[in-house]
Amino acid sequence: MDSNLILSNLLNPAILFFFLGMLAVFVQSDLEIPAPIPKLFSLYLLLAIGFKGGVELSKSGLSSEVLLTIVAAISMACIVPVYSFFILRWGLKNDYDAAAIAATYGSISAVTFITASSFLKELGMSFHGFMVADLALMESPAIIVGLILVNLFAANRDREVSWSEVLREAFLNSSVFLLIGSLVIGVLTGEHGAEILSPFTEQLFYGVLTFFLLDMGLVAAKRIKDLQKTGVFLIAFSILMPLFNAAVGIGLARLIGLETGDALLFSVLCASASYIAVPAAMRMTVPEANPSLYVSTALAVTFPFNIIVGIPLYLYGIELLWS
Amino acid sequence: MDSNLILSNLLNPAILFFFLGMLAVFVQSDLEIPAPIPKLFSLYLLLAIGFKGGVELSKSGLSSEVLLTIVAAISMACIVPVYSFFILRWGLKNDYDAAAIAATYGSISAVTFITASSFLKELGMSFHGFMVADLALMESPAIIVGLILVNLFAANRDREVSWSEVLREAFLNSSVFLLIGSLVIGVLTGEHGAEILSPFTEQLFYGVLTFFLLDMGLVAAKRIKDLQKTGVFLIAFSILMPLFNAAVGIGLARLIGLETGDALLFSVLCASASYIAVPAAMRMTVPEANPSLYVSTALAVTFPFNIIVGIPLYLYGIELLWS
Amino acid sequence: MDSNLILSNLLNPAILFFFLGMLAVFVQSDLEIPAPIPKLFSLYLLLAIGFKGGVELSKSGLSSEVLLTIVAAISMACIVPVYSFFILRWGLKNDYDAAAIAATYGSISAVTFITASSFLKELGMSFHGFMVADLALMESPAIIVGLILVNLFAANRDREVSWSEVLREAFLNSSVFLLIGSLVIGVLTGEHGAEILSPFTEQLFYGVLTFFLLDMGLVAAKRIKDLQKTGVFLIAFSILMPLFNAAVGIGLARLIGLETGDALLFSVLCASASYIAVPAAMRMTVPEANPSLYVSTALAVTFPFNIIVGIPLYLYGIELLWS
Amino acid sequence: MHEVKRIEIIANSFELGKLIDALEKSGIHSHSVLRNVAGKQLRSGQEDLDRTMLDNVYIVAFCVPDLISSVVEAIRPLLNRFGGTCHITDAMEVRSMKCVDE
Amino acid sequence: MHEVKRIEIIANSFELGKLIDALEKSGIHSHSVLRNVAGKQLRSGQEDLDRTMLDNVYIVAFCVPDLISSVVEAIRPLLNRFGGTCHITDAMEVRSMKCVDE
Amino acid sequence: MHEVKRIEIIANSFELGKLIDALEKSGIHSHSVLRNVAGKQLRSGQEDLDRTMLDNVYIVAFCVPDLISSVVEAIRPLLNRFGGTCHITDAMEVRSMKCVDE
Ligand SMILES: Nc1ncnc2c1ncn2[C@@H]1O[C@H](COP(=O)(O)O)[C@@H](O)[C@H]1O
Ligand SMILES: Nc1ncnc2c1ncn2[C@@H]1O[C@H](COP(=O)(O)O)[C@@H](O)[C@H]1O
Ligand SMILES: Nc1ncnc2c1ncn2[C@@H]1O[C@H](COP(=O)(O)O)[C@@H](O)[C@H]1O
Ligand code: NA
Ligand code: NA
Ligand code: NA
Repeated sequence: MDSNLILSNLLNPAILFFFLGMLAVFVQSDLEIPAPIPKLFSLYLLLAIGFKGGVELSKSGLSSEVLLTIVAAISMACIVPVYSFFILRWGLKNDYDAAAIAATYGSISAVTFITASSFLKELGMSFHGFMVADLALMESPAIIVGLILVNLFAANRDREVSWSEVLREAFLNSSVFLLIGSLVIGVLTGEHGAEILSPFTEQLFYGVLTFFLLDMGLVAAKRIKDLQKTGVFLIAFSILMPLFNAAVGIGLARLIGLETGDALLFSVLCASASYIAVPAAMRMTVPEANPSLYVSTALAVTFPFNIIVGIPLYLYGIELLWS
Repeated sequence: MDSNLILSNLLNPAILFFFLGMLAVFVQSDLEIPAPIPKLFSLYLLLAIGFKGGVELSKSGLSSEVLLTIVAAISMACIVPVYSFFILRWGLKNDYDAAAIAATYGSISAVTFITASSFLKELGMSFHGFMVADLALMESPAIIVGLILVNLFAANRDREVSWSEVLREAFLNSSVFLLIGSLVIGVLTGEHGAEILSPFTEQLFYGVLTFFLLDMGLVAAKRIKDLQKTGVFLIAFSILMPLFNAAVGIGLARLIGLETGDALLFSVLCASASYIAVPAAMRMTVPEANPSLYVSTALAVTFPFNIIVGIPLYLYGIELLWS
Repeated sequence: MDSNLILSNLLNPAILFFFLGMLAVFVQSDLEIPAPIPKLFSLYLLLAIGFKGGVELSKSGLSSEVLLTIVAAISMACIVPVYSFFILRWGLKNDYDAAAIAATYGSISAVTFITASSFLKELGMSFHGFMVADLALMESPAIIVGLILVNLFAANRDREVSWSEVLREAFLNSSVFLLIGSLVIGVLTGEHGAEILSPFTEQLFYGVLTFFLLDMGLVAAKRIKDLQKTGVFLIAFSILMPLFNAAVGIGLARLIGLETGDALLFSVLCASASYIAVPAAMRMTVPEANPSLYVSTALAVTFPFNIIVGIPLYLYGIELLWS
Repeated sequence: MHEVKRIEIIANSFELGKLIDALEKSGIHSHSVLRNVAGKQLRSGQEDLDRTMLDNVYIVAFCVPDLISSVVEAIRPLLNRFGGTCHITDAMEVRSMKCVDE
Repeated sequence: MHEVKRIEIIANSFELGKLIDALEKSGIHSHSVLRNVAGKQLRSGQEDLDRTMLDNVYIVAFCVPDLISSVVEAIRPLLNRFGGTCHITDAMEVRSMKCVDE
Repeated sequence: MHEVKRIEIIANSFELGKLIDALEKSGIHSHSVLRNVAGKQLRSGQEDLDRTMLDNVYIVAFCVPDLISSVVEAIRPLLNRFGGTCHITDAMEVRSMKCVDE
């Protein structure tokens, strides 16, 4: 069944367009999706997934399951960077890089989540709206934790951290803001809002995701050459850490009693790493760290690994455990 | 019923996304819709509303009602700037600013019109295609009237007005041109054209409007700080003048015998102020006027007032009068 | 029947928006579709037509008809530049210009193909997926042939042609790459892929084409003033050569035994000229040639001629011959 | 290498046409334009009118020193009326063979 | 025409706010910003972070020569901390009537 | 502050790769690129090929004065073959601590 799932994932247009983007870079085609088109696509995807999640949430309401999941989500977002930090510190011997990469892996990748959600849809499996709230809530904490780690452990240079700026960057950056805003609007307008907005948020969704993954393929492939400089340790880290985090996530999902679709999304959130919000925050707050390390690992290894192998693999594990 | 209408307007995804945009600015999120995406959206909305209006017009044909409405529309576009000018001149003691603001309020805001049309659609009310012709015809005259007012009343500096340029700017600026062009194409291709183009012009319409209002919220909120400098007089003007103009518009609509949907759109045209075409024309032809006055009032006060309170309020008035 | 077909083509929203774009330039409206929006549209159109073609191909499979068509397509792409070159050389007395223009006419215009395909759809006629493969395969050979012609016939300056660069430009430029890539993905994912991607690739298709033709109208009209410098010979060439090539194409289609829809697309491929890929390649590889000659003829004469008169005319011819 | 002058003009994009005409008339037939320039300046009460208004443009033109005085004469009235800035710098030009002699 | 200094700064766009503040504080109230600047530089290990990170910006400001030393003092710590470049050139300003005297 | 040279090149974007290579080879490892530059120039018969062709780019690189002659040698053949302009200006660099010594 595992290989079946992987195959059906691989024969997905969206995933194939991701490969096509990578191929374009390898054969040196001049294919590119010019700025700001990818930005438009990502705004659209965030708005659509947030709104959809909100509408679902307005139907199901809040339950103890929802609250438990949220607690679990925030806990993972805070704990993952801590243990990642100590592993990385040991492997890299550089506190700044370790903290920045740790923060990256504690946060999430919205596109990985969205790819997983459309994989579920294809398999005819459903998920609950509150998972989108988790997506929104897991993006920011790792930024704060990463910065605390730097302040505690790094050799003290003349660091004057502007916490107000950091908090704004963490909790009000455009993706978190748009996601939560759309979720709330979905909750407020409910079924009626969905009716008038769904031709836009539903029918284009898969197509825009496909186009966006084409671009992600281009971007990820361009990062691959950076991996020469990152070394074997970091490459291993960026595959093993997602696997480990996904396993922890699956365990937690089982404890909480999530359904299989929600469990997959939860494990994907744990396994994914941020390649936009956290890197931008780290570059601003920990300029001592080397951006090519945390961007390349998240983007050129963990992201492709998750959407190609990870998503079907985690689902396989979940189906084994739940059945 | 009034409060009901306002509430149902407020629980509209599009209006809520407008608020979300404003909120993003107030909390200093870095959310932005990068150029030229908003431009694409506005081209789309103009093309879609123009085409739709043209198709409707091809069905209904021209009647005396149509011609009367057009005469009323052009008259309002010419008279509003005149009385506005004298009020503003009295309040501002500056002929250039008075003329530029007067022109702004004599013209229209296509997005306000489109928001009203989608509000009607949600309530299950219809409107006629010729209202789109009014939209197109009411944009330009105020520019000419404003310039005539400057030439008649303002202290004569070495003004050499290039009328050919002014006329081109007034009647061939991109929004008027695209609107009229799409209208004509809608008339020419009729039902058959609508069939092949409607998946594009109908199904995306509300979604694009939502996205566009998100951007308008961002832009309007950024303008709000300018209002400190505009003074109480102008802020009062930019709420009371739309109310007055809407009332006149409703009266005219009643006289002509328009149906409720058309009457709402007509009153909205009278009440709205231009924040793109006219400001651009004024900056070019009346450089002595202060752009932050005419842009901020139209954008940060009148536009939000109309889409949030105005549209449902005018409809409430119309339903009272018509019933 | 001929005039009927032309009329039904002219009353097409997409064609009318093309005229609207031209009109905007003639009356000096400031209408423009800002970059990179047209690029987004062209990527979308290539992706959609490629994917659709691939899905069709996965249903029909490869047959001797398919292979014959492909051989015919590649032959035309190689032979057209050769005879065009000698005609142009005689008329222009400039080897560089002759080679560059010849390459332009040997290659194809994807938008002309796409416009023809949507014309077929409107008439309720179908075409086969393998025609999209022809589209992809006919773009590149002319670039190589053009360069060979220069090397054989032009006065030998210190030309060091980097063939690896030329080949990459010819076969891996973004439009060929995206087209073939989407075709292959369509073949791989078949019916299942079409189901999930078709709301995106089908429903928006005509609307995006309409918008794109509006932009093409703007671009083509801006080129028209260049025609003063090109001279009567080149203008005649850019109408007569497509007619001749279309006739040859129709003859070949008849020989192979293509159905009418496929025959139209084949003749359109033969008749159309490249105004993006080949000019970019020629500017790089034959900098001695004057770009305004090969861009203007392809864009301001041949493109409008084909989409307005050519497409219905070729179909008329085909229907006469096939019936 | 030859001594030339570098003219750089920053102005609202609606002036672009007029500015280019002025350059052309004073004998400068080559230039480059960068669009989407954001700006802020001090002139009382006027502020940058971001998206809702037209953006600024940045025009660069290199020319022979002799043309400068006629350019300044042609550009100054436009700046007076519509605003914008014009600055002139010395530069060295790497002449290429294809260059038209001015 | 008056002698002025041309300050040009290239830096990552996330520094933009801080750089403009620094300019303002040292008395430079007018400037222009060009966005979407791609760049490459030598500093060991750091590379350009194209789309996934924020782009570079190009800031140009013309000012009276007296302000230069205070500008340099205000800008240098930002460059030290976040990277970026700052260069100063001589230029002549075509003064227009509307200009505010500095 | 140190004296440096400012190299600015305007050329069609398809030459970008070759120009950057030329800069690199002559020892200039840092540069900035602005895209989407529109332009017009005089060269007979050739006109600007707006959207349908590739746009111009604007390359700026600051370097130590010694490198100038080797840069000019490397750039000139490219300009001869494909067109474009290259100009050199004097500038003062505000050195920041992180700067690599050239
Ligand atoms: N001293 C300056 N340095 C750089 N840019 C300036 C300066 N003064 C004005 N500008 C630019 O010129 C634009 C137009 O100025 P103005 O027309 O005077 O409002 C401003 O928005 C800025 O982009
Ligand atoms: N010598 C230079 N010439 C031109 N641009 C430069 C130079 N050095 C740095 N830059 C630009 O400044 C940006 C930021 O540099 P940095 O902050 O030092 O990484 C680079 O990406 C380049 O765009
Ligand atoms: N004198 C000049 N000043 C400013 N830009 C120029 C000048 N000459 C040429 N250019 C720019 O360089 C581009 C390429 O020129 P060329 O390759 O000679 O066709 C032109 O499109 C202009 O953008
Ligand atoms: Na994670
Ligand atoms: Na009005
Ligand atoms: Na052809």
